[in-house]
Amino acid sequence: MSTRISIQRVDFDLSSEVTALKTSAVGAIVIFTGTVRGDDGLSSLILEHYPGMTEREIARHVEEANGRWPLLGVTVIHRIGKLTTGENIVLVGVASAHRQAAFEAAEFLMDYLKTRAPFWKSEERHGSARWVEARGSDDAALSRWRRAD
Amino acid sequence: MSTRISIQRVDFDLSSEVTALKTSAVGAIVIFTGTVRGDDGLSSLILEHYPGMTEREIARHVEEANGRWPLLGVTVIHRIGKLTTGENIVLVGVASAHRQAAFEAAEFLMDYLKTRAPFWKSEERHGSARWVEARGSDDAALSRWRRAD
Amino acid sequence: MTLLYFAWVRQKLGTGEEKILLPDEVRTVSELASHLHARGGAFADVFSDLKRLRAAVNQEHVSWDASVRTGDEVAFFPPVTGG
Amino acid sequence: MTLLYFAWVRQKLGTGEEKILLPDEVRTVSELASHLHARGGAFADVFSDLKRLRAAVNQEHVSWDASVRTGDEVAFFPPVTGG
Repeated sequence: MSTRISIQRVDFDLSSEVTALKTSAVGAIVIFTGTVRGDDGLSSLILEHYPGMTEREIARHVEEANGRWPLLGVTVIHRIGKLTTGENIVLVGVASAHRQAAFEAAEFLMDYLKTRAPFWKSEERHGSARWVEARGSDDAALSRWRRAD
Repeated sequence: MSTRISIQRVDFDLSSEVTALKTSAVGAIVIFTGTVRGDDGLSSLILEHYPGMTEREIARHVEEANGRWPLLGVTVIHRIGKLTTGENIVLVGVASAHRQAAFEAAEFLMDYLKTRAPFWKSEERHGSARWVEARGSDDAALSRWRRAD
Repeated sequence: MTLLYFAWVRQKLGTGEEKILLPDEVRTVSELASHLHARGGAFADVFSDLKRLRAAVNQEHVSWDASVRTGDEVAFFPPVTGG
Repeated sequence: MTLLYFAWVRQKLGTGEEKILLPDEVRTVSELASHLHARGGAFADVFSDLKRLRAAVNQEHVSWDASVRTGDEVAFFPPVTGG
């Protein structure tokens, strides 16, 4: 399996990421992109991460996904810094021979990234910034993936 | 919700399809692309459809998805004709405010397209073509979405 | 009435579409299939075992006892395999 | 030893990183937190309630009774909110 993990300030190019995931055995590619939503009065986000730890933790979860589903390639790109409405935040791309593995692994990785990855978010609304607190509903999303063992 | 459905011979452009799905309320976009796998001795596929019925049936399933999940945009592009190894077959794109709706609706639509949509596939292996028969395992994938009522 | 054939049905019959006048005694899809079977040749072959076939009337999947009328578009095809 | 602070912890302390000499009596993360609390000012504020904080040693999430050694990288931060 090929893996690409990048934490970066700059935007990503969707087409080239998808092209990079295509190999001859790939039948299915699932791409998730998350963007800063403009509803709800939000004007921008500032995303902070723990350099080094974030990459290691993401790599560990990519490995876990690779152990659970037959994957051929995984790309995780997460942006940091100040991001305004409509901007891309995250791309997760998963390539597999079959669609179900690609869907499930992509959703597993997104659930991880949105809840447990070492990122902190500050939201700016109407000119004032506030650190976002951890949410219980996202933990529930993640707990779907917990193994019975 | 914006809907785009196209059955076409030509390839699609991923970037422009994703761009078209982005509106200000969109937080999550899930894109599935299916390609002709090159393993297993397959050299090409010929995809045939029922013009008119295919589009109507897909539109009906897009509407069903829109009733089950809060969607902001859906794109379904399915290619027909002769497709060789590595070529794109299908693109499903779903935009929503939240990731889980986008993931589930995209998987629902893919399960429908791969099992019940009025397409027929002829596979060419080692120079001889053969019509593919309907499979039971795909029906199982689709039955996940059946409502209890 | 328009008849449409897809996939191996189309290939065996050597045509994908034809216009016919609906005989008075044909009121259902299965009666239409019997009528086509009676043509003999490739039609007798294709319509000899309806379990291998599916039908649609006016672009809606139907069962064999569905009724057909003059002006309908009726399609015969193998079970769909999806894209 | 390197100490790292993130998010509002970093903001309140006015720094994201510092190097310190590990005092002999500090053997666990919670003892390190007490040591920092004793500095007073913003440190007293931030480290007054450990329930609001999480810690990592050498980039691994740890509990408060985890041991720390000279040369470790220890980070204090609020519960992660994800990306």
